[in-house]
Amino acid sequence: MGTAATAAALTRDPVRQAAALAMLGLTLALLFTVVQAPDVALSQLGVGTAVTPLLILLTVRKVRRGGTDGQPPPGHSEPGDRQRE
Amino acid sequence: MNAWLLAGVVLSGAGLAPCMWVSARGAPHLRLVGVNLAGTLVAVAFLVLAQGFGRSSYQDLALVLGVLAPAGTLVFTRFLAGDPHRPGPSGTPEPE
Amino acid sequence: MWLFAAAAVVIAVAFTAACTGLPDFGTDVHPYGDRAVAAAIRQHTANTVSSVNFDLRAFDTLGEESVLFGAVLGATLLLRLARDEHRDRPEPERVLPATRLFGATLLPVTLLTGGYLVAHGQLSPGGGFQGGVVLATGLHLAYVAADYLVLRQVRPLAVLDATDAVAAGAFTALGLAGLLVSTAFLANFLPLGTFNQLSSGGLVPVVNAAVGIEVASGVIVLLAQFLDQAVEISDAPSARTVFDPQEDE
Amino acid sequence: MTPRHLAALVLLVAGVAVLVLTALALVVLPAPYLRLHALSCATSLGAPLVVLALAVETGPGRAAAKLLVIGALLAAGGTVTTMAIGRATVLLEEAQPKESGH
Repeated sequence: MGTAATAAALTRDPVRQAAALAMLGLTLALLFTVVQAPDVALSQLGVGTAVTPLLILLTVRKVRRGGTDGQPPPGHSEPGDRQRE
Repeated sequence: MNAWLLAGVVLSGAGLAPCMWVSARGAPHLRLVGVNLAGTLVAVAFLVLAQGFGRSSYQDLALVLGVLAPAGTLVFTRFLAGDPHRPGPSGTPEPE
Repeated sequence: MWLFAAAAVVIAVAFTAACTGLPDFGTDVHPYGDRAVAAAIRQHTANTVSSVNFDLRAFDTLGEESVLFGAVLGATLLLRLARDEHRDRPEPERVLPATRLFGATLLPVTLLTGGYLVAHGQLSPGGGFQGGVVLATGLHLAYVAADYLVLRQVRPLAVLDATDAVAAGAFTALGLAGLLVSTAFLANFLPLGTFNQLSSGGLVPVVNAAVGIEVASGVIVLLAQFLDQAVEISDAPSARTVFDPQEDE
Repeated sequence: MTPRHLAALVLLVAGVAVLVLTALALVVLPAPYLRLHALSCATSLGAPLVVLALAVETGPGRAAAKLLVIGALLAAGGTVTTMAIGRATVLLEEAQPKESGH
């Protein structure tokens, strides 16, 4: 769990970060289940598995399409933040 | 601590650690393999833990993960392979 | 600045004082848990978390739902079509036939799972929020397994927009009904039913359904804005622009 | 210990062993296509074995049917996503032939 969070924090490229974030969501859901909080785990699964990566990747796609070729523009927004509980 | 809980611990310990290792290194499509296997492992772990805790309603978690994990993986493959506009070192970005 | 420092000191002192009064972590004494479970059993709701969320402290949930509604509203407002942008016709994309078939089969299964989660919110883990998110994800399988054109066919966006608002309003309406019929805002005035049956819990399943519909349509509308930006809307009529088009986002 | 319980335990151990071995194989195998083999092995052999163990343990009834449905979902989803990842890998490796491996 801590490893996944560290990996997510240390990753720079947003696409790879989305993968690390999906991993983090899975471990977090597992942790919630082990401490017997299935409702929270279910929320985490629902938001973290598909919706957050979709939002991040859509934003990346938009930003890269709009930006100059070859290098992603700095300072992209992370729409997943809004969805976290 | 019964056999089911032990299986859950083994799955989430010995099984998830390699997935984490793979999903933290390399190109995005290589990481995706790790995330995908982790999804399967966690779903199975949910089922085993539900049996171990004696709460059959926890199986809903595995059901939801079984439905959502393919969707999440398809999200990634859609954006990794299906995007002709993807610039960078891979491929030639086509102008719109 | 000084105001902030003073307020921070006051809050820090109050917070520390409050924390010292808390019961210890990891002990067998759970004052709140015991009372919540007792109240949930009294209201015939098997899932205590749902009972807390939608019955005992439903006013909190109303606030959270309004936060989501406001977020969707804000995103819609910010990501609307700007004056110097125009819509492209999205192109069909190549996908594996197996993926397409899988998406077609999984779409109803996912919608069914979402409905199941919403409907069983008072019995098993799950409920409006979780079920709503699953419903929304299921609809977007049409995008990830096929392409954007298919998604546009299965997604009546204008209807969902209205549904979002109506479901958000329905929560408040239910609360006002509680005020009229019974004693308090969001009072649980429906018959409570049999414990651990699908129709138990009184108002809880109804509120659950309202939240589920609101969350599902809210997330779909939110993702629709992002999809519009990523797939359809481009910045200028010409192929590429020199200036940085990100400024107006 | 009834025979049914014993059978469930055997299935469980086999399934967990397959899953853990595939996870280890993921690290050991170098090439991306070999890793995909590990993936399909987990979803089409490991997960169904564990689900079968749970179904044997619970006995016939609605609960076992639900377990089997979840198992089928996992197997089908895993297979299709493996194919999708394979296609993405093909496209990306064609685009960047030098950077294969990791």
